[in-house]
Amino acid sequence: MTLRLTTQIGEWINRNKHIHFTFEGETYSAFEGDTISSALWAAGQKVLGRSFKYHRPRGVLSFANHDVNVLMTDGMDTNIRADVVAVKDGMVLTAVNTKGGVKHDKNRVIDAISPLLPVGFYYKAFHTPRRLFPFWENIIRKSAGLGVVNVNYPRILKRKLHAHCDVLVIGAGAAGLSAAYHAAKAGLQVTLVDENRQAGGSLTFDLGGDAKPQQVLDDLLRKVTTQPNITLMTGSYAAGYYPDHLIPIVSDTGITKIRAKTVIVASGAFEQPPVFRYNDLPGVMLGSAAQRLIYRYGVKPFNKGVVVTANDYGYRVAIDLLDADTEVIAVVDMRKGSNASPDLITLAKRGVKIYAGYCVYEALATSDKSAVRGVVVCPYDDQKNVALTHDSVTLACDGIAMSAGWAAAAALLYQAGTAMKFSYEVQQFVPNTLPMGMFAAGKVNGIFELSQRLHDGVRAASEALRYLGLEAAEVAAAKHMGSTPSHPYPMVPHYKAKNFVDFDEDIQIKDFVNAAKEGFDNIELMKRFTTVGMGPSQGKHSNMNAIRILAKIRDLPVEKVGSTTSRPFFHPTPIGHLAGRSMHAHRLTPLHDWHQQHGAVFTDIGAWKRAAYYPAPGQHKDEAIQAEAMAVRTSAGMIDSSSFGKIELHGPDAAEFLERFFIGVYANQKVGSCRHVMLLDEAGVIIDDGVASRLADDLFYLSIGTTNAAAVYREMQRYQQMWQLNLGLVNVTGAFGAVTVAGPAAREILSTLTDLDLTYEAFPISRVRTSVVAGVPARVIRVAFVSELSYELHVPMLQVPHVWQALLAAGEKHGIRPFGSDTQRLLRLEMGHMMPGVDTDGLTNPLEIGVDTHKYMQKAYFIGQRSLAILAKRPLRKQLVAFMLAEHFQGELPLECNLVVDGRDILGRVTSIAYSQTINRIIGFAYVTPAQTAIGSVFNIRTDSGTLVEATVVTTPFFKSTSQQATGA
Amino acid sequence: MKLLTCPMNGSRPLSEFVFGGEYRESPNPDTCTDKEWAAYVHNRSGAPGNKKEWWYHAPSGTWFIAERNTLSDKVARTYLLTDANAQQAKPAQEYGQ
Amino acid sequence: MQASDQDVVFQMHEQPAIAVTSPVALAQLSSEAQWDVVNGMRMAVAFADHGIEQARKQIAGVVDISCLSRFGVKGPQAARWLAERGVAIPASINSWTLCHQSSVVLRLGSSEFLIEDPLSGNVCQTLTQHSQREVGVYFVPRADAAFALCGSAVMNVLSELCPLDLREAVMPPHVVIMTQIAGISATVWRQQVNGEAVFRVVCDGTYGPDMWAMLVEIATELGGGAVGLACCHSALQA
Amino acid sequence: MPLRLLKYALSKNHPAPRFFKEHLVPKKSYDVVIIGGGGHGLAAAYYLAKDHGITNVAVLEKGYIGGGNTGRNTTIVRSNYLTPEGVNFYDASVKIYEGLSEELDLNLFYSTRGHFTLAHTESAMRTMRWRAEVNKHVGVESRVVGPDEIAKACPQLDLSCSGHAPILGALYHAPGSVARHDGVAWGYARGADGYGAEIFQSTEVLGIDVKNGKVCGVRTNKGYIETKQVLSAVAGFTPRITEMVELDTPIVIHPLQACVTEPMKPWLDTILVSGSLHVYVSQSSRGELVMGSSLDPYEVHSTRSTLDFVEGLTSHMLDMFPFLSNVKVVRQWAGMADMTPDFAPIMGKTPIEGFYLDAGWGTWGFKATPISGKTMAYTIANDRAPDLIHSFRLSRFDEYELTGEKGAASVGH
Repeated sequence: MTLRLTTQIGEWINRNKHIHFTFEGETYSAFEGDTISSALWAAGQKVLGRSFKYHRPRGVLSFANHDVNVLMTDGMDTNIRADVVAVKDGMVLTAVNTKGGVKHDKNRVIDAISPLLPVGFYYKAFHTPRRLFPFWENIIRKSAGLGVVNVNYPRILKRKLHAHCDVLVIGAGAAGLSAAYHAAKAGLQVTLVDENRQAGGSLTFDLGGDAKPQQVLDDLLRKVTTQPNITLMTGSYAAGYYPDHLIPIVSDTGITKIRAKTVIVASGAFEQPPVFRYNDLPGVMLGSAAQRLIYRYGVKPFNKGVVVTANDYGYRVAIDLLDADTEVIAVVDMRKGSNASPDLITLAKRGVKIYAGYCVYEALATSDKSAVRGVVVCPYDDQKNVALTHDSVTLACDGIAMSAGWAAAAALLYQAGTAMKFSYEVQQFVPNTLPMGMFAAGKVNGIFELSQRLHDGVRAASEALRYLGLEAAEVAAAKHMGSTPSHPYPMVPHYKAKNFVDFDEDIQIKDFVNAAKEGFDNIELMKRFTTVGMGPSQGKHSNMNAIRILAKIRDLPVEKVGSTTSRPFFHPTPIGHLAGRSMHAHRLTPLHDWHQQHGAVFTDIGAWKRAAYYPAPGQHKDEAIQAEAMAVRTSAGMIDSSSFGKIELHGPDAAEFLERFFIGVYANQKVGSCRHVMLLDEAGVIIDDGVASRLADDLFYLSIGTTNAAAVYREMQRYQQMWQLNLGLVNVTGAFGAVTVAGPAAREILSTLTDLDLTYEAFPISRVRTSVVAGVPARVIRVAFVSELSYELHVPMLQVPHVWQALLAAGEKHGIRPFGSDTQRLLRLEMGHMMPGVDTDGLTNPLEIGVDTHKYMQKAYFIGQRSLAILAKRPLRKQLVAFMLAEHFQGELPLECNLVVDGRDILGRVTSIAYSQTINRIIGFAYVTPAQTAIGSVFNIRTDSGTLVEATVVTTPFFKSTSQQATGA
Repeated sequence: MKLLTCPMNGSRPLSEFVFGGEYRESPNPDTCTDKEWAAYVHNRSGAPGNKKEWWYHAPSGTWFIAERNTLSDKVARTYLLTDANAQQAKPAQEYGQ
Repeated sequence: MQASDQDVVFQMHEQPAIAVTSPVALAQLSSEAQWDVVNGMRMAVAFADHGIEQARKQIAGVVDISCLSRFGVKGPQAARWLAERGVAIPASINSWTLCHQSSVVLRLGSSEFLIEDPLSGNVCQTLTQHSQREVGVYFVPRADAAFALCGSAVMNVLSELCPLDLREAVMPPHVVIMTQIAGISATVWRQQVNGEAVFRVVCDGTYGPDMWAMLVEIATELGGGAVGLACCHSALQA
Repeated sequence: MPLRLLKYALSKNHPAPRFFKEHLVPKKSYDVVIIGGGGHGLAAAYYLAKDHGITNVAVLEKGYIGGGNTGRNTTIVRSNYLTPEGVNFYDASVKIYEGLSEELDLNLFYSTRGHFTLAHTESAMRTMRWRAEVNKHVGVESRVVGPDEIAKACPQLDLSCSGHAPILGALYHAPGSVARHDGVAWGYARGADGYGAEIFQSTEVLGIDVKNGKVCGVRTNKGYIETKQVLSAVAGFTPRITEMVELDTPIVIHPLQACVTEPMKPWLDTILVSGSLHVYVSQSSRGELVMGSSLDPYEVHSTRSTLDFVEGLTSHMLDMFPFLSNVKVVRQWAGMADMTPDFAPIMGKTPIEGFYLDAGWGTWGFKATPISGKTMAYTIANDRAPDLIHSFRLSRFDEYELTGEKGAASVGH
């Protein structure tokens, strides 16, 4: 049995293109342009899904993505919105959340026992006895949820673009089209978006047997499409509103993040279902859904039906049904007495019986509850909200179209902070105070009549123009005339319930009543307790009715009940769209490919990728590190230190700046010498440390750790803003690279590449020299961080590979080898140097790592000084010490962050620990209580497995090079 | 994304900025009590209202002051600390979002 | 000590004697590019045959022009110092101008300047050779990754990577924008090179490989892609 | 189908009576006034009555109960903190939570899932070990696990995180759980109401009267209330209340955002947190993925949503679970968090006699609900804070005695 109609004017399907697909194992044919639902409906398949909770059969309701009656999976993708997703050839579809298929879903038994599952039932059971809850939870989790996620679904790239416009018009219906055109005519850049595949909104389906809407549409479309400064985006929805008019527009292909100067919201209204028993049967649908089926897809909603209405709109629906060869046996008008609908006579002429002041008391289901077999109508007292069932009439039919009213599609207006008010003229929330630069037009603004909607678009456009400071005539706001489009309370009680308000969550009128009786009589509490509006359609078809019900329960006017907060997204939005392209920017030194080619294992430090160590094939990390370290101790090693933070301080006040910024003393620092710098915060906590080399009276060259370099430089800039000293800060981190050559052979190797006098006398520790190395200008810094004899060569970044290669060649006969940042950690440990961030944490102050602060406290000021003075008066809680494990220690090696314990007391923790092959001992740093800091005192470290290991406090450095190495004498 | 106007670079999305916390005058470290200093270091005026704040425009390395209402999240004006006494905030440059 | 230091400071900014490799090269090693040394920098000069690259240029071409000489200086006296050496100073902050009809002078904020020579230019070299340090004039050594983006879809590439409105209608012709491209701090301006509009993007060289990869990835999706310097050599001659 | 459900469905007083009575106008005076009808305030009211027999109590809620951060968090409960004082405190909370459904006779869906804090860097691994060792020391089940054990618990997780941030290991915390956050507030409300405490919704505090350093009354939009003891339990709004009594604190407000997907059949059984990727995620009993990230980077007293948040979070989610490309985010929201300099709460007495603080809850408030209620009740009843919360006292900042939680700052929630 097919419900496909003959060709309709302006239909969205291409009847020359046939498509075949399967649903629940059966093959169906469709036309190109059909949605999955329209194709199935045309084929007479009406059970398209099962409901979330009771697994009731469901079909087309809004047919506009305002409900999730119909969710499908194609095996790959899930929760496919079949009402709006175009059917593709070869699709293999099934409904989600069924047990044994949509037709004979075994879970339908839940519907039968639904009285046992009242609202919030899960709060009231399953928790005693406690031990059984996991069992029940498992059942509940499995029965909840919609589709099954395919964990093999590929990661899809969706592009996210930025765009800008003067006016963003949301909704390409009558009001939106008219607004866009008038704004564009005035010369503005306009972007017009609509979630439907074609523009036009209700002009494409709300005809009521009248040709005018289509003429209006053709005219507007012609104007809009010929206007060069209008960008029309169809199949694209505005997903949410974000501050300063940022609105993401979502389409199949990705997201366009539009930053608009002004926004005109013409998003229309959602038709709301009247509530009566079995209003969820397949075949019971909204009037607008029936019209969409007819005019967009040439599909008959049903063969013989009843229209239940509470406004004039339902009469238009009835006419459209008649024009679609559908037998309309009755229009049931919930409004008392006669009404002014111009279509009344037409319908009567065409043999449609009008039941004025009647309601649909219930829809009658076929035996398998999968379709409508009839409807019971009876007089309705809409004051008392009772159905007078003694005069009920039963009419046989296979479908019901419902038109009881609307709710503003005001999500974005709410999100933007619009104050809404309830208008009794239209029985709808409408904008009262709009935020700057935002305007509303059309149904969302409470304007329903077509010519008024067109006019309202013009008004909104001219207001937008004036907001942007352009000339535009004042246009009077339209005012709704005639009968209200929405019924104040289209909800018919029924002692047997199953009268659904929220179709996503299977929520009935009684659920609200019960929730209120249990104290959840605040709209937000009611939402949370009943879960109304919390399903995937986010209350599009249910929030307004929920508000009306609560208002009635509490005997309050609707506006006093208020509404729940609107949040993004307007439609659920795919994670892949929101994520967009994966962008992970790293900083790489010019030696990165060399490191790669030599098997380096990389580690992320800040934004940088650094070589951590270079394992030979099959070599274990520790072996590699030990081997690299041994090279430094016995001959020479070299490391790419290009990621160090490097900052130049130029100017007369350079030393003064350092004096204030860091803990140390620099005023009297000799040109050509290096001093340690340590940065504290105002609380006296250690932030970072490094080395300041004085290149001239008015030039310091600062090198600091990779991790915090950016942050430290930022702070330097901030304090310079405050201090306004006479100097310039130049961040040369990216301009200069550094290579460190270290080890007993370092001097000899370097001497082959430079004329610089490297003798101890000429170039002792903690000195800086500027020279030329391997033909490259270099700043040579001699610091004893990893070895007493080591040289940091700071050279222009792009010259680093040249210098590196030169050192490799020069060092070849000494067996020089590269070492990585992990090896550097071991080397500096052997040298007894602590590392901020490793041996300190977010609260460590200099006193706790044994810095002698006295000489610094004499300074006029430095950051953190005042707090240090306070801390100095307080007893130390912990202190960092160097320790060794017993000689030839065997057994479980303690690890960094194992605790130093004494029975139940935590005394501290290990911050660094490693085996030093050089001295054949296990060495490290640990925090202990001040009582245990004396050299030779012993403390216990507890390993992962819980065994206690004795450690002895020792002096540093752990490794003392022969004086020969240091002096080179 | 919210927009913020850097006095040097004009109006930019917030992602280009780093929040530097409230702009605060420290008590005189030489004369204030320990308690006063501890309060300066740790306490903040957390109540909603108009605040002077540090903001940093990362791409250009510009620190500046923003007068922002922490309730409405609206920025009244932004200026360089050195222009703090300027009656009017520096206008944004000709190019800006 | 001081003297030698003065020397080195200027040397640090001098065009290196030894050929360096483009900071972007890391991201190009895998491609079958032709390599050459241009202006003392070893770099990929062609990625595909001329016809293909020409086609890419029409749609969305990404060119590595890191090899152009650059000179940076900042400080309260920087503008005066440059002017004294005959360098044209952009009138307003965050704008650029041409110097000797060829070199680009960018004003970054109010008191920092970046000068870029075309291949044939020598402004940077001259400035470098006379860069004695003085108070209020602070030299900013550069190791930038520099790109030229051209083609009809260039806005499409940039609109994914940058939230700003870079449309010609909105962006004044001589404005310099310090913003983020793909989350990386970068300096952006639009320039007419031999009558064709190209977008210029300059960022820290250590970010160069990732910036290149991202630009080329998107350009390629749109039908464009990597274009070698050889393909627009003329364009970069003054 | 449990019997009680049948009984409930068929029982005469179906539906059940109100969870809590509706009071419109407060009495002239109360022994204790609790500002804030969230989980913490209601729990405090409950334990004041249950543990200390103090029932002449008013709970004042500006909006509706549980409408603040109680109803906005991502419902994770755990105790794997860094400092012994922190671990002990949250462990006590977990212990109460485990029996709370029974105690309140309300199913809070307290679901113990196991909690993995993923480490992508060596330094993160160090922090994990640090936390594990401290946890073990005070008897909380936490340990450092390797990638294979993570894979066993969550086979869907891409351990390489799409190659961007390979997972080196994790801190596994067996007691990690999720619960129905609203239910916690409702259950405590019903409990407190049952003991006689009075709950006032839509009741806003306009001022607090202090005379010679002592609290004497509270001004509200429903009239004046005399009282000598006031508890502020309004995390997210604390500075507005402390301003009323001119009390300086380090607290600043930062929004904390979260989002939730469409329901899907269960596949994620554990709770996953990644500090470096700023992601925490679990699957609710309804089947939604509940996801959160780190705090917004600047101070603002607003629950507005931002696009950056959801863009960043989703891209990191895809790094971890590439197959989620087409799973849809339904809703995003935000709460306002009291942030303190040392990432620990501020609890107990204040320099103002009779004014007690339950604040500074940052991103950890929900998991502490029962124990904070219990300890604040004790503090009010005895005008003395129990040892369990000594290290959270306000005066620690004057004394430079900050707690050590900051050491683990990289891993929140």
